[in-house]
Formats: sequence, C-alpha cells, structure tokens
Amino acid sequence: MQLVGSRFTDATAVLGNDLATLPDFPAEIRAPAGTLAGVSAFQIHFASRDILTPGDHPNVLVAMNPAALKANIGALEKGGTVLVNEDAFSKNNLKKAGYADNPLEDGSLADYQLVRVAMTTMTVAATEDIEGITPRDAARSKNLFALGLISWMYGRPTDVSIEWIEKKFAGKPAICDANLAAFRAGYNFGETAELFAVHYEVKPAPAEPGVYRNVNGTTATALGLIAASVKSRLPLFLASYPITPASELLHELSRHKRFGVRTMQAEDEIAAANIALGAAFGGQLGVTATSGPGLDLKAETIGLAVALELPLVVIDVQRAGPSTGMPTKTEQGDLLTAMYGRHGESPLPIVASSTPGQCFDAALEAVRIAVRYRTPVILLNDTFLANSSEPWRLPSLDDLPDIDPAFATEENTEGGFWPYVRNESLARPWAVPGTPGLQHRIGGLEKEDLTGNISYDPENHERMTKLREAKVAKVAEGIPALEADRVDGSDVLVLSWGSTYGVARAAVRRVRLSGGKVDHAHLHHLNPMPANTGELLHSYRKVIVPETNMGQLVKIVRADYLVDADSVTKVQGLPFFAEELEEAIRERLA
Amino acid sequence: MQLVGSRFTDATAVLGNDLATLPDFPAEIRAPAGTLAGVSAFQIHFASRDILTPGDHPNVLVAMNPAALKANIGALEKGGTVLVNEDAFSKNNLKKAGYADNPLEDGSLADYQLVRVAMTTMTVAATEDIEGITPRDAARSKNLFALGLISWMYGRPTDVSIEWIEKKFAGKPAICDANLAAFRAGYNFGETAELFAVHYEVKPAPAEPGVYRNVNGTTATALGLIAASVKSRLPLFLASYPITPASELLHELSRHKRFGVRTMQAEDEIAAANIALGAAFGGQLGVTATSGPGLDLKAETIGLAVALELPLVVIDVQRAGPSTGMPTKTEQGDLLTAMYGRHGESPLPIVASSTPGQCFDAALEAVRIAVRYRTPVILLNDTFLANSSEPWRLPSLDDLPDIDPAFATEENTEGGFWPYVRNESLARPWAVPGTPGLQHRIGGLEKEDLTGNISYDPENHERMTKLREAKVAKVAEGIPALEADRVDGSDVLVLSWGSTYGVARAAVRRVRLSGGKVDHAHLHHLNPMPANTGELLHSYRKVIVPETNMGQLVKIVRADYLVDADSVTKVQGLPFFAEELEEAIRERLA
Amino acid sequence: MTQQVNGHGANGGSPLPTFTKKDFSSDQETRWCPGCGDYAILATVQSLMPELGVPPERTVFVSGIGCAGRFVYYMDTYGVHGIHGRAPAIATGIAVARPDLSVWVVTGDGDSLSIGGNHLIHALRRNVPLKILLFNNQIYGLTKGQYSPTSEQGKVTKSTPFGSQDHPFNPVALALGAEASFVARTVDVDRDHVADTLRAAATHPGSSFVEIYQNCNVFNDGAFDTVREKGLREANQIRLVHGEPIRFGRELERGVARGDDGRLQIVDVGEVGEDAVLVHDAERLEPTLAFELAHLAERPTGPTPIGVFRSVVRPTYAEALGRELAEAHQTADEAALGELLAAGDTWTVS
Amino acid sequence: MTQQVNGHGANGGSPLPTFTKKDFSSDQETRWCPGCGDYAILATVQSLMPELGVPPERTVFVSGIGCAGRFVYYMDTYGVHGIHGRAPAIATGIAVARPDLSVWVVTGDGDSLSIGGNHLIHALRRNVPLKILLFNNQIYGLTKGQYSPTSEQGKVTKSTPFGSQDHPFNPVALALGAEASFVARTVDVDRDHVADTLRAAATHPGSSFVEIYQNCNVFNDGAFDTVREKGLREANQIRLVHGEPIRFGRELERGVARGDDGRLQIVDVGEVGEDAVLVHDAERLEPTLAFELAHLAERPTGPTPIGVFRSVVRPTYAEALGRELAEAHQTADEAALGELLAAGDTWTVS
Ligand SMILES: Cc1ncc(C[n+]2csc(CCOP(=O)(O)OP(=O)(O)O)c2C)c(N)n1
Ligand SMILES: Cc1ncc(C[n+]2csc(CCOP(=O)(O)OP(=O)(O)O)c2C)c(N)n1
Ligand code: SF4
Ligand code: SF4
Ligand SMILES: [Mg+2]
Ligand SMILES: [Mg+2]
Repeated sequence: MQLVGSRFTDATAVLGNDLATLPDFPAEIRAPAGTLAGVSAFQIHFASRDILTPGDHPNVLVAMNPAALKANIGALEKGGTVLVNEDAFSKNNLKKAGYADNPLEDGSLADYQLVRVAMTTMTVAATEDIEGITPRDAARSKNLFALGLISWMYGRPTDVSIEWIEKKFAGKPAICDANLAAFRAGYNFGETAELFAVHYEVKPAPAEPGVYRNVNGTTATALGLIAASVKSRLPLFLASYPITPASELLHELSRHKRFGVRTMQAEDEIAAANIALGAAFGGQLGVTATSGPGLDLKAETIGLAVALELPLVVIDVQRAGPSTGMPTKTEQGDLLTAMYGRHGESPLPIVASSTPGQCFDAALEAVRIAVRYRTPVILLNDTFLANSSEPWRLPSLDDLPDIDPAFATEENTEGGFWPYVRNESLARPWAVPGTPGLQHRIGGLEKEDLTGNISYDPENHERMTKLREAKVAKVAEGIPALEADRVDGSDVLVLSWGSTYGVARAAVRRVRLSGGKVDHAHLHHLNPMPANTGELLHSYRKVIVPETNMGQLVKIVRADYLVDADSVTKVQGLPFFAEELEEAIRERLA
Repeated sequence: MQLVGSRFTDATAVLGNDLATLPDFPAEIRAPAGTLAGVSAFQIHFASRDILTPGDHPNVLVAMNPAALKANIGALEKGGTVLVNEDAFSKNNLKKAGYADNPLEDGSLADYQLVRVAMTTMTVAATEDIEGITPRDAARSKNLFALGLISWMYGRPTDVSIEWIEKKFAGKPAICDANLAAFRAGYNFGETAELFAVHYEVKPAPAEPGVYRNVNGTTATALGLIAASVKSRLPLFLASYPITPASELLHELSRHKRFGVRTMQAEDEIAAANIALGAAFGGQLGVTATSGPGLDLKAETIGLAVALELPLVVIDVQRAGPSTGMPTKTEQGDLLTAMYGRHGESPLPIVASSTPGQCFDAALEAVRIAVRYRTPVILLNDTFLANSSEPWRLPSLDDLPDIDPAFATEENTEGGFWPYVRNESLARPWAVPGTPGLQHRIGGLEKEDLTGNISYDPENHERMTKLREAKVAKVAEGIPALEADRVDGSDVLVLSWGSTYGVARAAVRRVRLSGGKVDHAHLHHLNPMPANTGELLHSYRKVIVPETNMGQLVKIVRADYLVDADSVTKVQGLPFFAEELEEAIRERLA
Repeated sequence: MTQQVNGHGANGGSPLPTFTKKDFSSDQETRWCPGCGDYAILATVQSLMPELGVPPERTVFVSGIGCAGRFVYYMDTYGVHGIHGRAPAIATGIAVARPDLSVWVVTGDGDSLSIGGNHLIHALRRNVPLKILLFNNQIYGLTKGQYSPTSEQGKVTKSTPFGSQDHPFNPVALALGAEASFVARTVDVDRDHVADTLRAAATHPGSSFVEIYQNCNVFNDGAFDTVREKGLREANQIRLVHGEPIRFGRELERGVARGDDGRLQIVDVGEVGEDAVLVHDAERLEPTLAFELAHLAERPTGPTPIGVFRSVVRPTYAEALGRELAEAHQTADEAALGELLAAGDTWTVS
Repeated sequence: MTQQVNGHGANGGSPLPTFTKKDFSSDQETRWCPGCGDYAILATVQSLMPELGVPPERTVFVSGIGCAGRFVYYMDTYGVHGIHGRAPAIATGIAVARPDLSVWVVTGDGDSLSIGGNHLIHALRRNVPLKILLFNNQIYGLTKGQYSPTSEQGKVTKSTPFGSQDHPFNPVALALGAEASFVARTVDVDRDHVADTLRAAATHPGSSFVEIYQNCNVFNDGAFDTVREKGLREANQIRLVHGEPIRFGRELERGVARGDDGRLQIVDVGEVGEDAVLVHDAERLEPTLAFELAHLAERPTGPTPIGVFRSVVRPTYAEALGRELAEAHQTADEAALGELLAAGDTWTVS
C-alpha cells in the first residue's frame, strides 16, 4: 500500500515513467469494510528523491472513511495533507472506527492540511445518468473518483488510467462507464475547484537547537506580517481580491481578529491596492496580496504609491503565466514585471522569500523597508513556497527587527509642514490624519522638492526622479552583503533567488559530493541587490542562474554588472528537481 | 515684435537666461486699435538654434483680434499654431479687419493648429472681485492673460513676470492686482486645460524630390492606421479612453467616417483594450491608444492578447511619469514596461516612431507585424512626436507594405479546425466568426499545442512558452538590418531610439563639423531588435545611448549583447537640446 | 430590427439549414462538479440554440473567469474565454464590430458584479446588442468559496470566518439603475422557464440581462431552495408575464397589488379581489415598476419574482452608424487614400 | 451613531475649538478657469466646514483626476489627490482604518461614473462612511472636452464629431440601484441649498452620495441653465424636503402626485387639490419612491427634483468589527505574539 503510494508519487514527481505501476493501483484503493481490521487507505509520499525527509513519513493520506483515517493518521507527517471522503463520516462509521467526536470537526486534525470532499455524493451524481447503474454500484466507483482527484493534484496524465479502466472493465460496459465517469469527475473536480498538490517537502537545514514547528509559506507570511504589526504597533490592514494561490493568505489572516488584523475582500485588485494605500495614509500597515493577473491590475496604483512615498506591501504569489496560464502551478515569472511593470521611472524595493519558513523573515523585511523608506515594496512568493511546508525554528522575539513608524508630530519648517522634506534615509515624514497642524495634500502629479506642491519645473522633475531612485538605492546600505557558500578552488557560482534556493543548495551539494567544485549564493533582495553583488559575481569565472522562468534575474545581473551569466531555466509549472539542476551544473563545470 | 517673439522663445527653449528681455515684453503685446494699421500681435519662433527651419517662418501667432490675425497669418508657417482671443471676433471687428466670414469658423485656418480662448471673458471674470476695477480696465489686462497662457505653454517661470508686473504697476494697486490676476488666470488656464506648447520644429531630412505636406505625429499616426486599413481591407476599430496626450489620436480618427473608421470612447482603458481585442477576434483591425497610466491598466489584457495570439495594436504616447507625473510633458519612460510590464512570460513586438512623419511608417509597421504574426504589438510614441510637425514626403501607395489578413477559411485537420496550428512564421490561423465549420474557443488558460484545448501538461507549457517567444523572435527575420550613419575612422556609436532620433542626428552632425568622429544608428524596432544589432554594437569601442529617461534601452542592450554601453539621460519633461547632447558626446570622445 | 442585429435570420437571405442540439455542443468534456446547476443551464441553452435560427458560426459566446466561465468551451460556436470581469467589454468589441453576429456573455456573480461591475453597467447603459447571462450562485466557486457581492450579509466563508460585512447587490435593481432595456430572472433547473426567458432575451434588440439563480452544490448548496425545490417553489415563484395579473401560489391564490400608500404589497387575491391585482407591464418605458418588483424580494428567501421585469425597445449602440461605416469601408479604396494623404496644403520638391 | 463615526464630535470629549473658513482654506492658488462652477462649491464647502464640528486635522478630502480633483489642494485638511477613478477605494481604506475621521470624496462625472464606476457602486453598497460629492458637468473638463457618461446622447464633442452614441446614466438612479443609503442632488451656485444638502450628507452615517450640477463654462457652458439660471430655476427646481408635499414653481402652483395608473406625474395643484400632492418620504426604507422621483426628469431640461431623495439608516461597513479590532490591537503584545508563533504542534531540538 505504502509502497504503491510511494511508487505512484515518485513517479508523479518525474512524470511519465510510472505507467507500469498504474494498473494494479486502483485495486489497491478499493473501499474497505470500514473497520480498523480491513482498512484500506493509501498514502502518498510525494518527494523527489533528494529532498526526502529523514524517516519515511508519508505526506498525503487519502482516507475513504473514519477507520482508514484512524489507522493511518499516526504515520502521517505533521503538516501533511489529509484528503477525506466526508460522506463516509457518518455517526455510524465514526462509531465503528471508535471515534467519539468527528475528527473532521473537533480540530484534532489542526496540524494537517485537511481537504474534505463529498466523494460518494459526487460520484453518485456523476454516474446517475448511466443506464443500469444502481447508486450502490455508483458508490463503489468512488475510489476511482479519488484516483482522478489525486491524478489532478499530482498532474498525472489521465489517458493511461482511462485506458486501464477501459481494459479492466471491458466486459461490463455500465461499470466501466461508471468508473470512467467517477475518475473524470474526480479529476475535473480537482481542476475546477483548483485543488493543489498541497504538499511538497523541503529538506530542513541541519537542525540548529531550538523549538520547531511545521509551517507552509502562506502561514509563515501571515505570521511575519502579524509580527511586524506587533513590533511596529501599526494595525495590520490586508485588502485583497481572491486569486489562486494568494487567496490562502487572505483566509489565513482573516482569522486573526485577536491581533486586530483587518482583512477586506475588495471588489477587485485595483480597489484592494487603493484601499491598502488609503489605510497607509491613515497610519496603518497597508498590505495587498495577489498573483500575476492581479499584479498587472495594481500597476498604476503601485506607481501612485511610488509618487506618494507611503509604506505599502504588495505580495505577489507567483503562478504560471502568461494570462490566466495554469493557476495552480508554480513559476518565477514575475520578477521583471515587479521591477519594471509600471509606466515612467518608478523604482521600488523587491524582496523574495526562499523557503516556506523564510517567508516569515521576508515578510518582516518587506515591512521594515516599506516603513523605514516610505515606499511600496513588492514581496515575491510563489505557489511552491505558499503550499510547501517545512520545520521552522521559532524566532526569539528579541531577534525580530524593531520597526519604528516614526510618525511626524511637529511642524518641520517655520510656521508649517512640508511633506517632502527628507531624512538621512531620504525618507519623507509620515504625518497621519488626526495630527493637528500637519494637514497636507499629496498626489500623483510631480511634486516640488521639499514643499510637495505641484510642480512642472524641468529641473525639479529631474531632481525628484533621481531622489526617488537614490532612496531605493539607499536600501542597500541596510541589508547584509551577499555571501557565497564556498568550497576551495571553485570558480563557478550558482546564483539563485526565491524558491529555487532549496533545490539549488541540493544540486550544489550533489555536485560537490561527486567532487565537483561549485559555490552557491542566494539573493533575498532583488532590488536593490546587496552592495557587493557585482564584485562577488566578477570573482567567478562562471555564474549560473537557475530560474523557473525564461531567464529574468539573469537579464538584470547582465545589465547591472556586465557578467556573462548563464541561464538555466525550467518553465513547466513545476519546481526544478535536484537531479535536473545537478545535471545542468555539471555540464557547465566541464 | 518678431524679434521679441524670437528672443522670448529661444530663451524659453533654453530656459532662464531670458529674464533681461522680459520687462519690455508685455508692453509689446498691448492690445491694438484693431485696425490693420495699428496691429499688434506677436509671433513666437520656438526652436533650439540647431533645428531652425530654412526661412524664418514663425510657428505661433497670438492674435488678440481679427486685424492682428489678418496681418500676420501670411507669415505663419503651415501647421503653425494660431492662438486667438475669440471674444474679439465680433461681427464688428471682423468687418473692421475686412473679413467677410469669421476665419475661425470658415475653415480657412484648416492648415494651422487653431486654439480659441475666450481671453476677454476669462480676464474679466478673473478680475471682477477686485475693488475699483471696471470691466473696461479688466479687459485691458487680457494681454497679461495671453502672456500667462504662453508662459504656461512654453514652461516659463512665472515669478519673474509677476515681479515685473508688481514693479511696473507699483503705483496703481488695483491695476496691478488686475494684471496679476489676469496673468495667473492665463497661466492656470493653460495648466488646467492641459494646453500644449503645440509646436516644435524638427529639421526635415535633406529634401528628396517629391510632394510634401506638414504633419504632426498624431496626424501621421492616424494616416498610417487608415492606410493600413485600406491596404489590408480590415476595418479600423480604435477603442480608447481619453488621456493627455493620446486623446488627440482619438479625436483625429473619429473624423474619418469616410474610411469606415470606427472609434469608441470606452468607460476606461481596460475596457478599451478588451473592446479592441474583441474587434480583432471579430476580424477587424483592433487598435487602442493611451499614455502611461492607461498602459498600466491595459497590462492584463495585453497579456491575454499574447495568449490568444490575436492581432492588436497598442499605442502608447509616452508622457512624463511616474504616476500622473506631468501630463503635458514628454519622456521616453515606458520602454521597459512595454517590454516587461505583464506577469509571466509574455513577450511581444515593440516598434517606436522616430519623427513626426515617420509615425506614419511606424503605425503601418506595427499593423503589419500584428497581423502577420497574430500578436499584440506596442507602438511607442511620445508627447514630443505627437505635437511636433515636420514636412512629410507623401509616400507612393505602391511603396506601402501589403498586409494580408489571410483569414482561415478551411478546416486544417481532418474533420476539424485547430486554432493553434502554426505556419512558417509560427503564426496561428485567424478564423473569424461567420466562417462555417471553423468554430473554436480560445482563452487565457494555457493551451495544448496545435489543438488549443486547455492543457496543464508540464512539457506542453514549456513548449508553448518557447513557441510564443520564438514567434516574437522571428519578427527579426522580416526587418531591415541596423545601419549606422558612418564616418571614416569612428569607433564611437550613438545609438538612439524613438523621438531622440532628430536631436541625436543633429548632435552627431555638430560633433563631426568640429572634426569629431562619431557614428549614429537608430532603432525603430525595440523588440526584437535587428538581427545584426549585437554585431554592430560590438564593432565599436564605445556605444552611447541617449534617452529622455533614466536609461532603459541601455539596460536592454547591456543584458542582450553584454556591451558596456554608456547612458546619457535627461529627465526634465523636455527633449534633449542638440547642444546638450553634443556636449555629452564630446566628453566621451575624449 | 432583430432582422439586422444579433445575427437573427441574417443569412444572406438564403434559407437557414435546420440545426440540432448536437450542432451547438462541443466535444469538450464538461468539467463542473457533479450536481452543479451549470449543467442544467448548459443543456437548456444547447437545446434552445437551434430554435433561434442563428447558425453556430454566427453565434459567439464570451465569458470571464469562474466556473460559469467554463461554459464557452462546451458550445460548438465561436468563443472567447477572457479574463476575469472583462467579458462584457470583449463582447462589446465583437458585437459592435460585427452586428451580424449573435453575441452571448456568460458570467458569474463575482465576475460581473465584483471585478466586472463597471463593464456590465456600461454595456447595459449603451444598449450594446449582447445577451448577458449572469449565473448567480451567490459565491465564488472557482476560487473555492469566498463570499460574493450577492452573498447575504453575515455570510461565513473562507475569507469571512466571522461573517461578511457587506450589504449585497440586488442584481436586477442594479441593472435597472444602469438603464438596462431588458432585465429578467430565472432559475437554473427550471428548464422551460429558462428557455422562455432566454428566447425573449435572444430576440430583444440591444442588451438583455438575465440573472439565473444557479446552485453551487459544493460551496453554497441550497441558496435558492425556496424558489428552486419542489414543494417550495410552487408557493414562492412569482412568475411575471407581460400583460397578465401578477398572481402566484399553487392556486394562484396570492398576488401583487398597489396599496393606498402607493407601495406594492403581496395580497390574498380572495380578499382584495381579482381586479385589485396589478397587471404586469414589462414594456412600460420608465423602469420604475420593474424596480419596485425587484425590491418586492430583496433575497430569494420568500415569494420572489422571476421572468421578464423589463423589456423596452430603445436604439441599440451605434447601430445606424455601424451600417454607415461598413458601407464606407467597402468603398474606401487606394484612390481615396491617396486623396486623404495629399489633403491640405502640399508643395513639391524636384 | 454620528458620534462615533465620521469624526463628528469625536474630540476625545474635550470641547471643540471653534474654527473659521480660513482654517479650512489652504494657501494654494485656485487654478480653475475663471467662471467655473467649482469656485462656488469650494467657497460653500470651506464656509460649511467650521459648522460641522470636525477639526481640520480630522477631516480628509480624497479626489481622483479631473478639474474637480483639484479641489483637495484648496482645503487645508489632510488630502489625497489619487489616480483617475480610484478615489472611493482610497477613501474606503482611510475611512475603514480610521473611523474617527470625516472622509470626503470629490469626483467628476468621468472620474466616478466612467473609469471609477465600479468603486463607486461598491462603496455605496457597503455603506462605507464617506461623503461623496460628484461634480457633474456632463463633460470631461481636464482633458479638454470629450463627452462623459452623463452627456446627452448625440452630443458633439472632440471625440464625437458626429454626436455621441451613448445613452447616459442618471447618477441618482444608478446610486439607488447600487443600494445607496443617502442620495441627494444640488446645484453649484445655489449656495444655501448646497450647504443644506452637504450638512445633511455630513451627518448621515454611512455613504452619502451627492450629485452637484456644476457648470463647465469652457467646454459645456449652460448645461444646467434650466435649474441654475435666475428666471428659469424658480420654475424648474423641484425642491424635495422630507415630510413635505412636493410642490414647486414661483407660487408653488405645481406639484407631484401619483396618478390612477400608479405613476408619478407633475400636476397643477389648483386642479388636483393640495391633498392629492405627494408628501416626500426620504426615509422610506425601500428605495422605490426615490427611484421614481429620480426618473421624473431624465435630464435637467425641465422640472427637476433636487435635495435629498433618500436618507435611510442601515449599518455602516464593518463598524462594530472596527471597534473590536481596534481594541484587540491595543492588547496584542509580544506575549500574545509568542503564543501565536508557538501555536500548534512544536518540538525541541537541543
Ligand atoms: C484578475 C483576476 N483576479 C482574480 C482571479 C481569481 N478568480 C477567478 S474566478 C473568480 C471569481 C469566481 O466567482 P464567480 O464570478 O461568481 O464565478 P463562479 O465560479 O461562482 O461561477 C476569481 C476571484 C482571476 N482569475 N483574475
Ligand atoms: C488612468 C487615466 N486615464 C485617463 C486619464 C485622463 N483623464 C484625466 S481627468 C479625465 C476625465 C475628467 O472628467 P471628469 O471626471 O468629469 O472631471 P472634470 O474635469 O470634468 O471635472 C481623464 C479622462 C488619467 N489621468 N488617468
Ligand atoms: S464549485 Fe460550485 S459552481 Fe463551481 S462547478 Fe462546482 S458546484 Fe458548480
Ligand atoms: S475646464 Fe470646465 S470644469 Fe475645468 S476648470 Fe475650466 S470651466 Fe471648470
Ligand atoms: Mg459565483
Ligand atoms: Mg466632468
């Protein structure tokens, strides 16, 4: 069972080469008698070989009834996904399995990602028009519904399963149709309801001492924003419009009333950005989260935030584009639009998360920069980070950065207040409504330096344009230098950003294990980059930049530092696999 | 008079050093008796020394009454601007001046850019609350209104004029206030009504034989689109939302009913882009025109067009940003957002106009590429091009490119039609509604190669992503190589794009006149660039890229060709002046 | 009028071949959840199409993003699955460019009333010849169950664990406020009523707006039971029919009448007498009566009017101009172009 | 209610200093065309502000782009001159974040009804505490005279040399269709009426929507003469006052009454008798009467209702929740944060 599960999903991960194992497979998930004795369930261990966690805890449990759940939940790893047929959780079945309360309701599964699907109902509905199929027969097909569903979740090709079903039930056309209908219904449900392969494993760093918990990127981002709110004393105001995969952050934060977190589902992404910007003008921590299509729509408003010089955090959970693309698949396709996706000269800082747990630090860092420099900041996450989880070491609260809103409270010129006077960080004062005497008006028209009055003066425009750019450049002064993870004698560097961190480390480690000499550096700040970036890159004979896009960071480093960086790309809606990247590095070492 | 006018505007062009001439100036525009005898009017010749046209025809005529108009219109150059005080065009005054019909109404000024302003009314209104000022006095101040208005139009500082007025009328506070009010009213009217410095001069190329007329960039663009419509037999459908400076194109095209040109003022830029895209699906020539803020809003829809692979022409008349910025001022700030301003990997061709007349060819070229490759194309114009005019040699109709929509009319697979089968240009078939048997559905989700059905298959996504990129790259096969204008022994190249063409040529010519050796090349295609671009750039020791932005093309050539190109920028809402650029080139020759 | 626009009967005069449901059904597998209300609507639309006398190739379906948006893939007509909220704009471009086509928009309550609200009200105001079908399931289906602008206030969803704070739209009232010339409402599973309503919508010149109560059995099951389920709907569907008294209930024992205070109220026909019952007038020029009926039930939780609220004829967007432009385009040749280019003042350099 | 929201009287209990017009006037030079209707509105608003008892520092004006949008620069309050059409969204963020502020939106007919239509209807639906002033001049002023969604059909403008093809919106009707709780209309130069209307708007809990007929003397002069000019307005302004019979005309000789067919009509009071005249009820819960009055005059070219059409109290957006969150934020300290981070299942590595 376990075995089949693993074979199924290992195969899923590499795709294609698993056809052999398929035929016996559905049989394995035939519905159980429902007692602990005759349990059937199957567990999927979805992991590319390299990033297997120590100990073979499965990551996904598909439980067709309470008994199956009870028997197998113990083995499932924390943070894993539990996919249940909720129709089977009747009082009666619960009793049979020896559950006092319904585990789907009583919160006992809080540590897992619970996905409830009415598999029986849907299977029956899907098969009702088929001649000569009783609801009983139909119900039997629900395993095929489950197979269809996980086939969707793990992007398995359907044709093979379909052929197999057709062969297997060649004799019984009705049953065959029912099973096909069920399989398709399951697959389509996954697609329609945009269910994810909810869980990937990322190997944790060699565990430092400390208290750990499992978090996925969405939760870590939410916690980071809440921490930033507590640290800065700024009320957190998230305005978003639902979009896969960013909706989860809206869902997550909407539960944290206790921290005074305000979430608002806006009428669209443009409104969401403007509402968050309004909240920022009102003196709160304005955040808006979206994915590619929504980022496009926010462009004009982000440009306004650049002109207003107000703190605003824009989170883009990247997904496969262009256009609607593949909404549930991962991609690093939005770096260049984050850099340049606004008309005119409108630079802003960009931060990117590297691992599920690091999303916490990245969120804090985005807030720190936004508040300190009074600027919109784009935080780049992606589908892979949002839905992956890893053991996360709880930070000590004292290690968290202090974030001081430093609101303006006094006039800053005799007899008045000028909103565009700058401090040593080139940041302007943040004077919030309610502060007597500091009334001021700001807008998107070019402003006169210092006074902030509308100005069409040519030199002033050039000065302000350069000031806005210089301010963003200044952020580099407050961030750590780019460090390479080195081995002696290496003259090749792998430079990664975002969620490619984990696989780049793994690939580099693999290359080294077999004697290859290669270093690794990772960028958490994409704009500005650490001050020493150019110098570091030039210290190597070769720089390799792996990205799950057509090569975006590589364009920036080539333009900025004139290094002949080499691009390794994958655009399949999937993360790199260590073996793929290892291969690519080897070729370039030769 | 003439003299003052010229001094005034030469000064305007370089700004600042004209203060000396100011004091006498308003006196010069004191209202005339209104008879041809005692005419007063003034003419502004706005031209930076280098780009003076042969013959000293003034470009702007400010006529305070019919007599002034009649006396001076003859001298005004075709296409010039006539700024009139329409209040003064009473039957009576017209008779006095010997006009049978009102020249403002009878179309006799069709060859000029006529700006009618009710100067007297506004002056009276502006001064009515001033103690001790009779409407008669008030009316006298209208000259100051005119001065204020042109001060706005030519970006003159107001403080000097104000001081001067205050000094001049120190004795008579009421008159002084009235004049100040009038001056401010004029200046503010210019700003509020977003009036332009409607006319710049660009030196025509050494005139080849042929028939010439004057066109500004807006008209040339409109003519190019109409020509493309006639050549392709595709009805022209412009959907736009008004925005300075792109509105003029909407105004211009809306007058060409006779060519079946459909213009639609949409509810916003997003709608405009989608309406144009819908028209394209319907088999028409869909065009949408806007400026920076509107381009931001169209981003998501342009991405959809990339996925649908339908012809769509998006015209961006660039203005000074970021955000609302300086709506009437010019800038080349949108190149990078045209390249990358959409989420995911969504490449598209980009064409940029170089001179007012060349806007005609650029528009045709944008349509040719869009139709041939079934792709959205961004055409980059700017405020300077749109409002400048130059003598334009009429093209012979046979020289115009043939544009063949090549609509699909037959099934392309046995028993069916697949919308994503590609031809040798990697273009897909354009099958328009009404064609029996070719019904098909297309959308923004990733599509299966060939069939166009929705596909989440990893390899397919990578294949389609590369196909979309390869298709755009293929455009390079159909465009001329990049030619440099060479002098012997030069190892420095000035590489320009867009409206910087004229001044780059002028500056290069100036440098050469004094013995400097420098070449010049100009890019009309920004994406893809001509196939030989890298090779050409690498054949020089130094490449200088002048842009009226913070350096955008330079980023692209550095990234693509790894040339250490040098950026010369100006971000003042004004074009370069030849002397500025000459200076910058000299420094780099040394 | 419907002869020239909406593609109706427009077949170059030649007699129309007769079509069947199959001619309008694509080979794509339907991918909604089993039990979804969208299936019933699809089946009805596919069967209705042949009746309308517009061949598949002159029929276009345009949709935005959402479960409803999948609809276009299942019709064997021309179709565009656009981006979220923009279907009315894309469809406007198609319909204005091609008056010979019959253009349908399929959209959800989030797609058309949340992100797409502006395009919807402007299409209605302009009276662009579009048949707009709003599948209202009072929820965001595709994104897994957030509340929508038609969800009841206080609704607990993924994005509102403590209940939504928004007062919802009444789609029929919003459309009427936006000058819509044809406004109707129907219920997904009520096949005949859906067919009758869409038939009327199809032949209406200009924009027709049809709100279809659609059950999302996965994320918002039962939202419309009152007017949808056997045993309840008989008592709660107030079926509006132009020119007929507004009566409902199993024995038509109840009706709508105007009280002395001038307001509409639900009455017992027995008590007030048949003559007191209001006669429905969908063709009344001012939208006030339709608006009053729209507010008879703020939500479908009790007696609720369905059918055609308003159907008035006013000029469709740029119709005459469209014909003029089409002709002009035909005659605009290179000669004309030559004149245009040489217009105004020219001079010759030799 | 208005005690807690909209910033009214909210001054930490301490008595308010008294303010003057000057306290609300910025030092920026007004830059509208001489004779523009915007001047009159600005003067009235600046004089009204001191009355409202909200200090300048707790007053915020938000605008979009357009001539109307310049308004914010002339008020010595906090202000945001946003981007085109988005003012209601920016203002929503401010008002929801800061219920202690009095938030005003100044917008034009293009800004709020064309590009900004969606944000407007959603703000109204949610009943966010905003005072929305729509300066309706039926034209695009700043961009030099294109037609707007309120321009009459057939209007000849720069973008429509052959006349516009669009049927216009009726802003009051649109707002009512969008569930607005307070809807009014007034005329720029009618200072007292503007002041009275804005006073009512200011104290209304939730969104108040005020259409102000504003003359653009440069690009659309005279659009409102019928209800704006001496000699005409006396006969054409139908001044709505809650609880009073709807009468107008120099001697109040005309009125509005409901005919036997149930429709509103303009009557000669002498003929029908005083008792037949309809008494205005702005507080009637359902918006139907207000909607009928909105359609009494589709355009201000004859007798036209002005004043408050509708004013009903319903919960403002997230009001109670807002208080709850504010308190929660106060008490959420690092200890609480520590617990949150360590929530769920943890293990220790040593
Ligand atoms: C620009 C953009 N924003 C958000 C989304 C995510 N999204 C897709 S469909 C949808 C709403 C679906 O609800 P509805 O329109 O009611 O359709 P239903 O699924 O209920 O039929 C959302 C928010 C998107 N695809 N694009
Ligand atoms: C995104 C965007 N689109 C278009 C414009 C150009 N624009 C500025 S104001 C305006 C309309 C002004 O009309 P209205 O809202 O009625 O205000 P008014 O000037 O009449 O007071 C337009 C189209 C812009 N600034 N931004
Ligand atoms: S989620 Fe709801 S609306 Fe979407 S397909 Fe499933 S049942 Fe239908
Ligand atoms: S253009 Fe019209 S609205 Fe704008 S300032 Fe001038 S008069 Fe006022
Ligand atoms: Mg829905
Ligand atoms: Mg206006």
